[in-house]
Amino acid sequence: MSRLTIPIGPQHPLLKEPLSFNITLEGENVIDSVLRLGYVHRGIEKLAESRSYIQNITLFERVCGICSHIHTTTYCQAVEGLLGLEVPRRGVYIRMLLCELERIHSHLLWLGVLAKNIGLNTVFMYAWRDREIVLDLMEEISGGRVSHAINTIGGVRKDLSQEQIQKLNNGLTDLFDRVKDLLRIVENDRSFKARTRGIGFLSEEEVQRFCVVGPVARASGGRVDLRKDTPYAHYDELSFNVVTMNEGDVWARAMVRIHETSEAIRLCEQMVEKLPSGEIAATMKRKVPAGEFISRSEAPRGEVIYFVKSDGSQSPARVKVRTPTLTALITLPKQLRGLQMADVSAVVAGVDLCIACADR
Amino acid sequence: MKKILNKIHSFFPLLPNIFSAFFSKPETENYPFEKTHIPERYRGRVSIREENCVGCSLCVLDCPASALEIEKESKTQYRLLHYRDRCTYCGQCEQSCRFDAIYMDNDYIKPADNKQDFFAVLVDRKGS
Amino acid sequence: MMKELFEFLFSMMIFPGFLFLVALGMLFHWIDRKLIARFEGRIGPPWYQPLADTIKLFAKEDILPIGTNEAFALLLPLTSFATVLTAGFYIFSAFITSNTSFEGDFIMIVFLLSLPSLLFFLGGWTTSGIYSILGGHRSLLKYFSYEVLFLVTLSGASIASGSWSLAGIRSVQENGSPFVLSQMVGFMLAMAGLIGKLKRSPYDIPKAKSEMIVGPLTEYSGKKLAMWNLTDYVQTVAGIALLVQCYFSGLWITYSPVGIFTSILLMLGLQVSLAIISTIFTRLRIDQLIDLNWKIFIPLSLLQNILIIIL
Amino acid sequence: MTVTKAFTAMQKLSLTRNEETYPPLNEKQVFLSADQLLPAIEILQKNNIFHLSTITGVYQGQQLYLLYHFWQQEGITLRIPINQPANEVPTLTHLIPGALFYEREIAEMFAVHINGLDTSQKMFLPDNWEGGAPMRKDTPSTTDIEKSEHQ
Repeated sequence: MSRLTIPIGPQHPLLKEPLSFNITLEGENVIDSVLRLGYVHRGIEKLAESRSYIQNITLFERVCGICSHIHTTTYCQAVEGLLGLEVPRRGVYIRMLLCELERIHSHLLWLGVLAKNIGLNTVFMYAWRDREIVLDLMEEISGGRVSHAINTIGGVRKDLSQEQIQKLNNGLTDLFDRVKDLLRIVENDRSFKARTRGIGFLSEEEVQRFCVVGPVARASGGRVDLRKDTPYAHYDELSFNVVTMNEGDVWARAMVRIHETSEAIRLCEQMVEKLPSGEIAATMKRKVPAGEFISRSEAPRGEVIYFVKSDGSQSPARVKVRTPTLTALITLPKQLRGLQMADVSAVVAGVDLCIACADR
Repeated sequence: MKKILNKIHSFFPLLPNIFSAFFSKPETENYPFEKTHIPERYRGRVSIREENCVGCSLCVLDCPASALEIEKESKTQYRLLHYRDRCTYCGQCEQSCRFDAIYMDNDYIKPADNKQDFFAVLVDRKGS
Repeated sequence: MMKELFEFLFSMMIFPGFLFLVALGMLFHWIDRKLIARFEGRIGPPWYQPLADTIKLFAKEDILPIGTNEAFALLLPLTSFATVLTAGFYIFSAFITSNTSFEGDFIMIVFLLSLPSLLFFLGGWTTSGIYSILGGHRSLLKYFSYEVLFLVTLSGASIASGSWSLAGIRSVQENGSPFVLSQMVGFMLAMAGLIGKLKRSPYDIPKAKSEMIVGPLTEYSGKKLAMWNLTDYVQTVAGIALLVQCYFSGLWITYSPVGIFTSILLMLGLQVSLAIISTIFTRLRIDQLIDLNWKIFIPLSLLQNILIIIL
Repeated sequence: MTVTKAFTAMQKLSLTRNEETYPPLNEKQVFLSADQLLPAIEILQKNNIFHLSTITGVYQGQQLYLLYHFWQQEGITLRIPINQPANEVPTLTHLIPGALFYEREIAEMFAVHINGLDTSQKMFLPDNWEGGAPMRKDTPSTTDIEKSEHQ
């Protein structure tokens, strides 16, 4: 049988971001795939070295378009760790609140992309329609739909007002029902299952060997969630479940993410309820003492790790960003081998790629 | 009858959703013809309360996009400029200002087609 | 002599010919898009959207990849448009007059309606883009599964009526009852075949946007793409009208304006169900589709035909 | 727990030079030389530490270090100095396949030779990149190049 090499990307309707992906086909079956990154490499790590700690907050917000808040949170945690700064409890709670709202936003967006890629436009529209509620809430709280610019070293910039808490509660209650509805559809729809069951399989052992994190790992039975394992911020004060599945296929990833969305809504409700009073930010010194700090947090896609090295000046000596997409990308050629061309779209959507994150 | 309906429902879980969507108002905002809701904290145009500004240039120092520039002749004689095309509307200037002078108002800024519109003089105390 | 010529031209070009078919096709296309949009909670396009699209495409520059046979690339969409127009003309003439009917026109219409799919594949092959070729492969792979299904199922109607002409099939139903009552399964299978023919979801494999861009049509632009789109519009109404003729005849009074109106209402009903089907299903994988067609649908329709012959 | 065990087990391997002069890190760290990397990974894997978070290249003065961040409920970092002129570390991809992209990034950004890994195809940088290793301190930055071109 003749072989055909199909270029997927850097520009292709399957991918919303530039990633080059050469798939060798034999008939309809995928034999091999070659990845190439770097189309949106912006040199953020290098750029960070020449900018002050404060300017870098805005820079790291732009690592990713979807999980922008978690990046600034992780970065600020690292700098606060270097400074030895105690962040006021209320500030941390507002930070966590936005992290969880962002998780809801990211997972709903992902569900939409998956549904679109397997040709179920209706769920795509519904998921994005429901996502709009979260976006509006985030805009209400921070002033921006995507780049919230609410984090600052030492806390957050904007406080929550009583009126906003009311709006949050209403929105979250509404959203909870909608997510339940989406879960019902994904759980029961036969054509959805027919297109997502049994493809892109990763075993628990493979997840461990490939160092995969986040929902992809949890869908294969790996119990990794930094919010539970090494609680950062004040996650240890809140109760939530780590959702895991054992199937390890695209459908399991969808289920994990939707369950996580409802968990995140529950978390948000708890945070609003428990919201402590007091200051929202501590004042920072501009000079950061020399030292190194590793800050980890659980982004919607998994573990984000920031390594910040300070040499005692106004700008960091080195910032290393590792985003969760990079771990998922390594497994893609393995997941795709032997699949049909039609399944490529479902698998690629299933791991939730963010190329801008991976390239930095 | 109810059994049959349940059966159909479990086979095609999307059916009730599409009918309820069909008979309810569309979710799309018909933007140019409908006004969108702009929240209170929307980061719009960078504006200034001129009387509060003392020319400390903290905002210029912290601006991550170098969108703010200050032309200083002496302590009281300076010009604060804002380049809107460089601005990322992050609100850092508002955060950095200790005198409650620079702030972002709620106005949505329309795109401009000439260069002059990208350039705003926030404070002009030159020669005064 | 002049009057005859005028009537001939009128029926060819205006009603039920070219203009009527294109207008009805655009109307149905708009209804389809609007319905799907409303099912998804969107607003949907305004009524003139298909017309505006077509005008825009005709005004656009025509670009083809280097090395493409230009005459061939023009001829293919033109031929497929012509075939569906002919088929549509015969089907809609049967609504208003019995003059055009002849024994065997039913088979001819089914054949004419199946030609565009073949030309669709060739269209992908000529432009020699990588997605076009793969999309062409896919459309050919599924071509037989749904064409056979469509033909076998529809022949159930003609076997039951003992005639291979549209008029014959219709007259049997008018004297008895519509076939949709006696051949419910057949009607549903014919719908499945029609969905495959129209490349609609869940059978839209050759056009699968997420991996194939638009399949064979990837490299087409301008007038040629407009022609392919018009083929789709007219094919939709022609296919639906054929189903209405074969399964719903007798629900309206033949050869009267009210009858035509009623039949168009019936066609609208079918269009609505097509829209519902395409909103609630994902796109099937090619092996799933072929399994479904050859293992379930085609045996079912054969069984139905055998039952019709025996009873 | 496992991290503490591995940490004590690795003390046998570790080097002690530089440790005093090096700024503090908030997680456990072990100083190793490049040829002790593979034995150290074996110790880690024996103690059920499989998750390699990332590899960071960092300069302390003029000395380039590679930091291998591992994690199992808590973090542990292996710090490997890259000595000139050898300028190489062994690849981990046979033990940890997930290290592939991190190693390629190190190879491209710091021009460290990864022993046993094919890095002829570029992964992050453009194919026609000629600016050297962008994250190295001895590579002139592009702004410097631009400035010199202006002059």
